[in-house]
Formats: sequence, structure tokens, C-alpha cells
Amino acid sequence: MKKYLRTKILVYVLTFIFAVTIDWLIPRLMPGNPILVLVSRFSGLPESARVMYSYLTKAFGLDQPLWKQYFNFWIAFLKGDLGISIYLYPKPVLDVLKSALPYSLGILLPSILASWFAGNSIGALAARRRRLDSILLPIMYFINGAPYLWLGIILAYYFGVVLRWFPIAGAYSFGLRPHLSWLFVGNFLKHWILPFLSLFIVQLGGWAIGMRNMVIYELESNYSRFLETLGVKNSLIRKYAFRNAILPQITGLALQLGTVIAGQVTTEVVFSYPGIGYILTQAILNQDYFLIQGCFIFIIIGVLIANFTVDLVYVALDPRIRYSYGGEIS
Amino acid sequence: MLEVRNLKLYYRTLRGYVRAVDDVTFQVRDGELLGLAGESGCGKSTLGNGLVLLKPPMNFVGGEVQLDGEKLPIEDYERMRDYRFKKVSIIPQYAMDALNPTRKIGRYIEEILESRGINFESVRETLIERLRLVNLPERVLRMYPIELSGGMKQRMVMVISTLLNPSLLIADEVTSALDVSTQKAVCLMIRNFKELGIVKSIIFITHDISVLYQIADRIMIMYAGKIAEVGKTAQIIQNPLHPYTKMLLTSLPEVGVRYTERMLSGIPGQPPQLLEPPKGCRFKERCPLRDKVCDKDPPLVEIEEDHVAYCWKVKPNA
Amino acid sequence: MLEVVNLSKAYNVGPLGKEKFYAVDNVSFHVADGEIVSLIGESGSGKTTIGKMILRLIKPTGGKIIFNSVDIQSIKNRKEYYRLVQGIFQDPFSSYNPIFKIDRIFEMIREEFYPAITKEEWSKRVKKVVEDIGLNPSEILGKFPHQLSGGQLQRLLIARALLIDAKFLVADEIISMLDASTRIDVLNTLIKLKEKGLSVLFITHDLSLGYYTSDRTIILYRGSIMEYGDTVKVFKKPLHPYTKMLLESVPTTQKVWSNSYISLHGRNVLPSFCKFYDRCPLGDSTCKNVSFEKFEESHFVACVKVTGEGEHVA
Amino acid sequence: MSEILFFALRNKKLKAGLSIVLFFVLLGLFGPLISKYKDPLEYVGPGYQPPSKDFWLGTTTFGQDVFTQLVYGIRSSFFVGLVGGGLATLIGLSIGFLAGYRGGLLDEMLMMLTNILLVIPTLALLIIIAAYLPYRGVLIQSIIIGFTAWPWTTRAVRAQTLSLKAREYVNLARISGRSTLKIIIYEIVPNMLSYVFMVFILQFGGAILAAVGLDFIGLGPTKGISLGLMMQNAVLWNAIQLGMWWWVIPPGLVITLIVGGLYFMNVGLDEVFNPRLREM
Repeated sequence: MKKYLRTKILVYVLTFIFAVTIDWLIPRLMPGNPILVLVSRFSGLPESARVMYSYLTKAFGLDQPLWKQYFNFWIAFLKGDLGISIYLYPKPVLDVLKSALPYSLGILLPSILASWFAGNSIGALAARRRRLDSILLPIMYFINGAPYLWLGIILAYYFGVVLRWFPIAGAYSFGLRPHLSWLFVGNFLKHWILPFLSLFIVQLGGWAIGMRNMVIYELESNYSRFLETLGVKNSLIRKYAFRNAILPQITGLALQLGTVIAGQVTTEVVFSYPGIGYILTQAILNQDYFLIQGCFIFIIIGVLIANFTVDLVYVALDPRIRYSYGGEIS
Repeated sequence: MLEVRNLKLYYRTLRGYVRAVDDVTFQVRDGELLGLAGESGCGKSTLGNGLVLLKPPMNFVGGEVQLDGEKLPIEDYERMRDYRFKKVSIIPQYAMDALNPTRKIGRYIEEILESRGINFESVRETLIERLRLVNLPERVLRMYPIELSGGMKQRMVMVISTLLNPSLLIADEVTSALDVSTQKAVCLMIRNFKELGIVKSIIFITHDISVLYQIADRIMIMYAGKIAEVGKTAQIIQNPLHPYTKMLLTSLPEVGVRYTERMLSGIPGQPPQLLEPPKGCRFKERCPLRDKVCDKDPPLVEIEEDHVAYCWKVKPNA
Repeated sequence: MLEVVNLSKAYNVGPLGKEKFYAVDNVSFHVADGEIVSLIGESGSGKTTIGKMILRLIKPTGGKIIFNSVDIQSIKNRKEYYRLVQGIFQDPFSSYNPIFKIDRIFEMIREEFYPAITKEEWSKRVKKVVEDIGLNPSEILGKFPHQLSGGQLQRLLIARALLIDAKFLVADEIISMLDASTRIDVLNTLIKLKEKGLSVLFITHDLSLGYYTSDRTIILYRGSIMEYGDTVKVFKKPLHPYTKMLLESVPTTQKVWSNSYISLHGRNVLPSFCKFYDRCPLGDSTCKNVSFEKFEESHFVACVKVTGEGEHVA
Repeated sequence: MSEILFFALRNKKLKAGLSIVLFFVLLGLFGPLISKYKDPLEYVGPGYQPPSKDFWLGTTTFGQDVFTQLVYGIRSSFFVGLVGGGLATLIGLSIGFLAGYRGGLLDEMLMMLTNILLVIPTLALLIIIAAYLPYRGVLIQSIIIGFTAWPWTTRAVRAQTLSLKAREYVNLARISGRSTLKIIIYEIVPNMLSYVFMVFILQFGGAILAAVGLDFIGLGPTKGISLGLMMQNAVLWNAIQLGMWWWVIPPGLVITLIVGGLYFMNVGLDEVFNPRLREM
């Protein structure tokens, strides 16, 4: 078990270093002088251009040897200095991201958990009923093949424009300021429901298909067959199959994160929902490079934390991992 | 006592039915270990599994099975459920991965028993006694299958299968993956189940006739879905009558036989396809005694008490 | 012809791979010209690893393999080596690439070893060799592997070694997956070739096959040799408690098992102790630093309990 | 071979998926020829027009023909799928083969790299690379998608290679004096072809989806048209709020059908190649 976690942690640490390095490297690899490109972005803000120029020269430190630039980058990064946003000048990138993070998590976490439970239930159900299976499976495949943003668009169009049930932009109405009252919470939830739903549906297909296949596989395995020869009730066979099938679905949580992130970013854009994804698109449209890099790092850190959590849960649930990593012949 | 009459078990494939067990009649008496031997694809495993768990692609085509005077509804998956485990059990070929990998073994047994409406406490003592019988410590009940060696898992499955003292136990190729030393131990344990009265009778399926000589009371030889010969162990080994049995036994290398002293020879040819098996005797194409009469279904010839063969060329008391 | 000297294969195990597990531990033996030597061992004895090392499919971690007085690791041109030393493996169906016709194993040899020979000439040779091993070429050639029986496939592999004109053959459990009615034909083919001068290392877990086929026998347990010598001598007068246990466990149709002692599973191997120590009925603290003793002409055993008469001291 | 064809022709999922995909291939090939307008970006009529005889799928806010944009967009989607998916398959295959076949330290290092890239969400990686490119065409986009999408293929191919490598016929080729390269080409690859084909189909679909995501957040081709760009423009110009369904819905629908069809084909192929899954 320790070996399993140790290997995983090593991968995560290396991933983190790799990501930060990419973050540092990419602007330096691209053609042209990044500072000039950046400063040109400030032509609209003349009084700040000079300040910016000296700041950027310091930040990039292009006059210094490469290893020192890299080293400085890490120091600044560990101090929480991710640079200054251009598009929201003069807000530091970290502050921008910090205020956007709760909105993203508010949609991300509930949608992941809800669609995991719902998808697995649907998949397990489909594995047992042929009729249901033949109807559900194609639907799930097409949901899985739909671009994440398109599901959002459909929901926005139908519930927001045709039925006019829910607002389709922002996290709360323009006139309101965030505070704790029934009015605000109600308003917030009304804005929350469609982005949540579209992200929920995005992930549903993958879970359902995965679970269906796993349950069928487990039901055909030798231990299920042996249970049959012992004449036990079907409910026990299914219970075991379900439990064993759910284990890979937990590791699947980590693998699905890529899809979820992509879904999250585009969904926020469709609904102009002020999370990290929306900020990221604004940063791209405004060529706010510090902000783009900051978003990248934030996403990576989030993904790493999520991965590690999944590993811990998995180790707690699957005895095979706990015992098999003792000492294999390598 | 198990009585099987005219049993036919076919596999359904896209190209038609594979007649894996085709019109088989035999019995296993109380207190008896019947050895079932034959080459791969002769239908011995199908027969063994069919008596416990008959499900697609295996199909019941005909015949009747009676256990202790009661009809065994092997063709009815649901009605058969009551008989499994309590009356008929199997130690499957895949015994080494027959346990649920994510349950501690004690809890697993508890849940199985509960599912059959049996209180765990009422069999706890039996269970512990049986563990001792197969040389497993009591603490395995607190372990996960992955903590056990392959051999230990197999013996655990042996204990579970026989826990409710079924009348009939089927052991399907349990020793084929084992080393000789372990093979001997496991064979003797299985025979012990019968001798201690835990099970009334056993069908021991194997491709190794010399193993049967060690433990079987009677031996039944199958070829291409049909019975070739049945008899007491000594009758089959010392006085084989069906040409197939004879050739099988003379092709058997054993410690004590060297090529310099006696060059053995195999059986030329291959077993027939069971999709469209040949008419008459199924061994005729490989048989040195073959003639026209073999195109008709071979008769059952009783040579002496308990010793029968399905062959035109075997004469009673010859 | 072939000599194995202090051969070892160790794997790193345990946390961080700090411990060593010896699959093959300091094994030495030789195979003379025109001789069949059987290497008998249960699963985990390291017998297959030895075979693979001789075929240079696995690298040893210690010792050497000497073929015709040359250390095989020093033969840089593998083809040169494979022209003389060949192998046949356990699973006949896995030995053929399922998507090609079986003729391909012969064609591969022509391409790699005899590119100068024309296809017509080659197909004549293939036919002859297939006839030599007792198969009918017109029934066999041009078929796919799944259309033939395991016995036929294994015999074709023997034919393949014949075509290369190999001098030494590693036969690794070549009949363990075959049916009783066909396995003996494969053995007889092998014996016929031996009589024409081929040397064979016959790896098996089945004592009766070893006895039927081989001139000399090596008994292997957990990577170490327990006993070796002339086949008839080893089988008629087994000396090592392990060999005795094996012979008592082998089922035959001649004798019924006695209810003798069997220990099912061993525990850990203690350093410098005999590998069989923990399963041995005679095992005690003296079973250390065992070396081979000559018991009689061409019959050796590694056991401290064996007396000059071949009896055991308790 | 004939057996595989036999099952392939009987497989409903394969047939359904293939029909859908083929339909859009044809639409992408011949659509621009039957369309009334030749340039998808040209302003050919009044804006805000719902579908009509003149504009089969209506017009955009600015009066561009949606149908013309759609068929050109399909072309670029297939292009991205082919190039991006193909590249990802190729890279994944090569690294997977190499790691699985050679083993040892090389394997461990390659797998470490693969595992690292697997943790990083592809879109995040794409964004950081694409954001710094001053010029982006469909080709460049396909290439960076190909270069970021290979890791899972590598992992799967490596596992396959390891299992094939353990087959005795590889050892037999070895002792027949075959070189490593020849063994990979003649013994391992042919047995993986069906698998590789399935991987390619999945990568094809994945590349199309990745491109849509990139386009939508503003990292699409700087000129030309694609289905993702259509949706980006539509959302940007409030097509949802204005109820212009003919502009926002069709591009996504087309992608859903293409990718869903591809996935469906894949399930069908899996059943064809894998006898265990064949329905009786």
C-alpha cells in the first residue's frame, strides 16, 4: 500500500514541477519578445506602461542566466506571486483567481458527485435489464460524444430562452451584491442550476457506460459463477458485482477530470459564470498572459489534489491494493 | 445415489449445436467416488458443470437426473437453486479465483449462508473443524483471498463447497494445475470427504487416469460426448475392453517405463468434431478394429458385474 | 556440448527492491553429445528460467553457459548461436502467430538462415522434414494453427529445429498441454532425433515423462539442484528426501499411494540452509551448507542426511 | 478474416455508427458543391434570417449563410480528427511499443512521463500552448492536439504490447534470429491492428471534441471557419438570447452525431474483434 501511494505521490510531485516548468518555458519558447508583446497590450493604459515595463523586465529577468530566471520564477511562485493581471489591472493574478475559485468549485464538486452517483446507478441498472440497456446505451454514447458546451447551449436555449425559467448569464442578478439573505441565495441558486445541470449531463454518459461494462464483466467473472453454483440469491451476486465494479469507477474519477475541466471551462463561458474558466477565456480574449498562466497553475493544483484524494479513497476501499504492493518480483 | 438417464447437453453456437454430452446414462452410488476421465473436449467438464449450473450457451436437450430418489431439475435454473450447495456442490476448475476478492473470507461465508437462509453460528463449529481437515489455520477467516496462496484458496473453496454436507460433490479438474506433491494431498483430502461421510458420493473429473487409480472406486471413460466404458477401478485399469481405453492406457508413460525397454505409441488421428459427429461409434475413425458394423450405434455390452462398454467388438465374457 | 556453470538469476524484490530473490541459484550441470537430460522440477523451481537463459531470452545474473567450449555471452552474432541451439516451448498454440499460416515458421528460417536457397528447393526440404517426423505434408502445410492439433503443432516445431539442423534443443514442457493420446508421439519423435545425435535438455514437471525419455536426470527445487545422475539410478534409488517425496506422490497405475508424510507448503528459505529444509521430515539445524556428495558412479545428492548406504540418518 | 467480415456485417452497432459517420463524410465532401454560396465568411444576405429556401439553415447576425459555414466546418472537423487523431495515435503507438517492448529503465522513464501528462488535463495544456501562438491554422491546431492527446493511448498500447510480448511466438521469432524491429513489425503489430484501429477511432473523436473546446474559448483558427468557431461566434453575439437556434444548435448537433457515431462504431468493432462480447 505504501509503495502504491509513494509511486503516486512521486508522479504528482513530478507533474507539479513539470507543469510549473511548462508555465515558465512556454512564453520563452514562443517567437518574439514576450515583454514587447505584453507592453503593447498596455497601450491603452499609458500611465502604467512604464511601471509595467520595469515590472515585466524584473519578472521575466531576461538579462539573467536561464537557470536564475527559472529559480526566481519558483521563488516568486512559492511566495504566491503569479504576476499582475492586465485585463483587470492592477489586481494581482492570485486575487483574481481567489475570488473566482468558489464559483467554479460550487458547480464542479456537486456536479461531479451527483453525476458519479447517478451515472453509476444508471449503468448498473442497464447492465441488468436488456431492454433498458438497448435504449439507454445509444443515448449515453451520444451524450458522451456531444461537445460539452453544446449541452450547455441547449439547456440555455430551452430553459432560458424558450421557457424563460432560469436566467442564463452571471452568478446572480446585476442589482444584487453577495450577502446572506433568502433573496440572494434564491437568486444565486436560480443562476446556478443550469450550469450545474449541463456539467452534470456532460459526465453522465461516461459513468453510465463505464459502470455498465464493469458490472457485466464482474457478473461474468469466476467468483460470480461460483456464487451461482452455491445457489445464493441474485441480490448477493449483484451486490458483490456492483461493489467490485464501483472500484475502477473511483479511479475513473481521476481519469475523468480532464473531461470535467474542459466541460467546466466551456460551461462557464456559455453561462458567463464568473469562475476560473470564464476568467481564463477573458484572459485569452484580452491576451492577459499572466492570468492565463495563473489559471493553468490553479487547474493543475486542483487536479493534483483531486487525484490524491481519489487515491486515498481507493486504497481505503480495495484490499487488493493494500496487500498486493508488498513486494512483487520486479 | 445419483442416476443420470439419457442426458443430452448441447452448446448453442452460430453454426449449430455442439453435442458435448450426447445421450449419457450412468449412476454414482452412495459412498462411491466415480472417476470421470477423457481427453480435452470429450464432454467430461460439461457433464460435471451441467449437473450443478446449467445456463447458456449450454442447453438442456433431454434426459433425466435423479438424486437420492428425487428428480433433480437441472434444466430449470431457478428451481435448481434450492438444490445447489445443499444437495449438489462443485469444486470448480477455477477454484483459485472463485472467491470474492474484496470480502474477508469469514464474512463472505457468512453472507453466502445468510443468502441461503442458514445461520452462520449454527455451522461455525463445522467450519472450523473442516478447516483443520484441509490443513488451514482458523485465521484465514479474517483474511482477504489475496493474502492466501493459490493452493490455500483452492482448499478454502473445497471447505465452502462441502460445508452443508451435500449428497453429491463434483470435483472438476482440481489437480491439473498442481504440483505432484500437492496433487496427492488434495486428492486424498477429497477422498477423505467421502470417507468421513461429509458427502455421500463424488464425481472426480480429470484427464489423468493414474490419479483415478489412486482414489476412485469406479472409473468412467468418455470419448467425444459419449461414454466408452465404465467399470470398477481394477477392471478398467487391469482389464480394459473398449479399444479406446486400451489404447489410452498403453500410451500412458509411467515411472517404470523407459523407451529403451518398451516403446509406447499414441492413438493416431484426432477426436471428431461434435458439431456434426459421425454416425455410429464415435471412435471408429481411430479404431484399429473398425468395420462396417461400427457405423451403427454401438451396443451396451456388460462384460461382468459393473463392467460395461459401448462397443461392437467387445464380447461378453470374452 | 553444453555446460552450465554456477548459473544464477536473481530478481530484486521487497520494498525498493533491496532484497534478492534467486529464481535460479548457483546451478551447474552439463549435457553431452547425443544425450537427453531431463530437468525435473515443480512450479517455481526455476526450470523454465534455466531454459530461457540457455536460449538467451533472459540474461543470467551470475555464472556462465558454455557451448562447445565458448561462453555464449561472448557470441555476439546471435544467429550463429541459434543455428546450433534451438528451443520448443510449452504452449503449442501460443508458439504460432495466429494470423499466419503455419508454413511461416519454416519460411522465417529460410529468410534468416538460408537466404541463398530457392523457394522451390526449400519447400522440398520442408516436405521431407515433415514426412520425417511422421506427418503427412499435404494434410498439414498451408493450414492455420487453429486447424491443427497441439500434438501436430509441437511436432512441426521439432521439424523446424531439424531444418535449422540444430545440435542442441531446449524442450520446455513441450507436452504438458497435450492430450494423453498424442503426447507420446511427440516424445518418440524427440527420441528418434536424439538417436541421430541431437542433444536435448528436456524440461518437465512430470517424472514419468522424464523417466521414459532421458539418459540423465536433474532434480531441481526452488532454484537449486537437489539430486542428479543417471536416470535409472535416480529413480530406482532416490536419495534426497525431496526426490523420495516426489516419487511417492507420482500417481501410477502400478501402485496405490501410501499414506506417507507430505508437507504442503514451505515457509521461508533460510540463508545457507538446504532449500527443502522447512518441508523435510528430517530437517534440523544440521541441514546447512550442503554440498554434492557422490553416492555411486554418476549419481550425486546434496543432502547431509544421506549415509553411504543411501539410507537417511534421523 | 472472412469470419471477422461475417460478424462485422451482422453487427448493428457498427452498421449504425458507420452510416452516420459516412453521411457526414459525404456532406463534408459534397456539401460545399451543392451549397449556393462559395465562401462561408461572405455576407450573402440580411442577418437574423431563420431557415428558408434561400438560406437553408438561416443566416448569422451579419448575414452569412449558416449551411455554407456548417459544411465547411464539417470539413475542418474531419481534418482535425484525421490529422490530430492520427498523430496522437501514431505517437501513442510508438512510445507504447517502445516502452512495452524494451522494458527496463527506458520503460520506467517513458511511463513516468506518460503518467505525468495523464494527470494534466489536456485542455489546460492545449490552452497554455495555443495561447502563445500568434498565428493558428487548422493544421497547427491539429498538430498541438495530436501532441497532447497521446498519453492514454501509450498506456493502453504498452499493456497490449506486454501481453503480446509474452506470447511464445515472439520468443520463437527471437530464436529464429529475427531482429527486434522485424519482430515488432511482423509479430506484434499485425496482431494489434484491430486494436490500433479502434484506438484511432477514439482519438479521431477526441481530437474533434478538443478542437471544438479550443475554438470555443477563443483559441481556434485565426482564419477560416470551424464548427467550434461557429458556436463561439453565436454565443458571443447572443444568438441564444436572440433565439437564433439555427445558428447555435446545428454545429453542436453535427459534432454530437459524428463523435457519437464514431464511439458507436467502436463498440461494434469491439464486439466483432472480441469473440467474448459477441452476442449469441
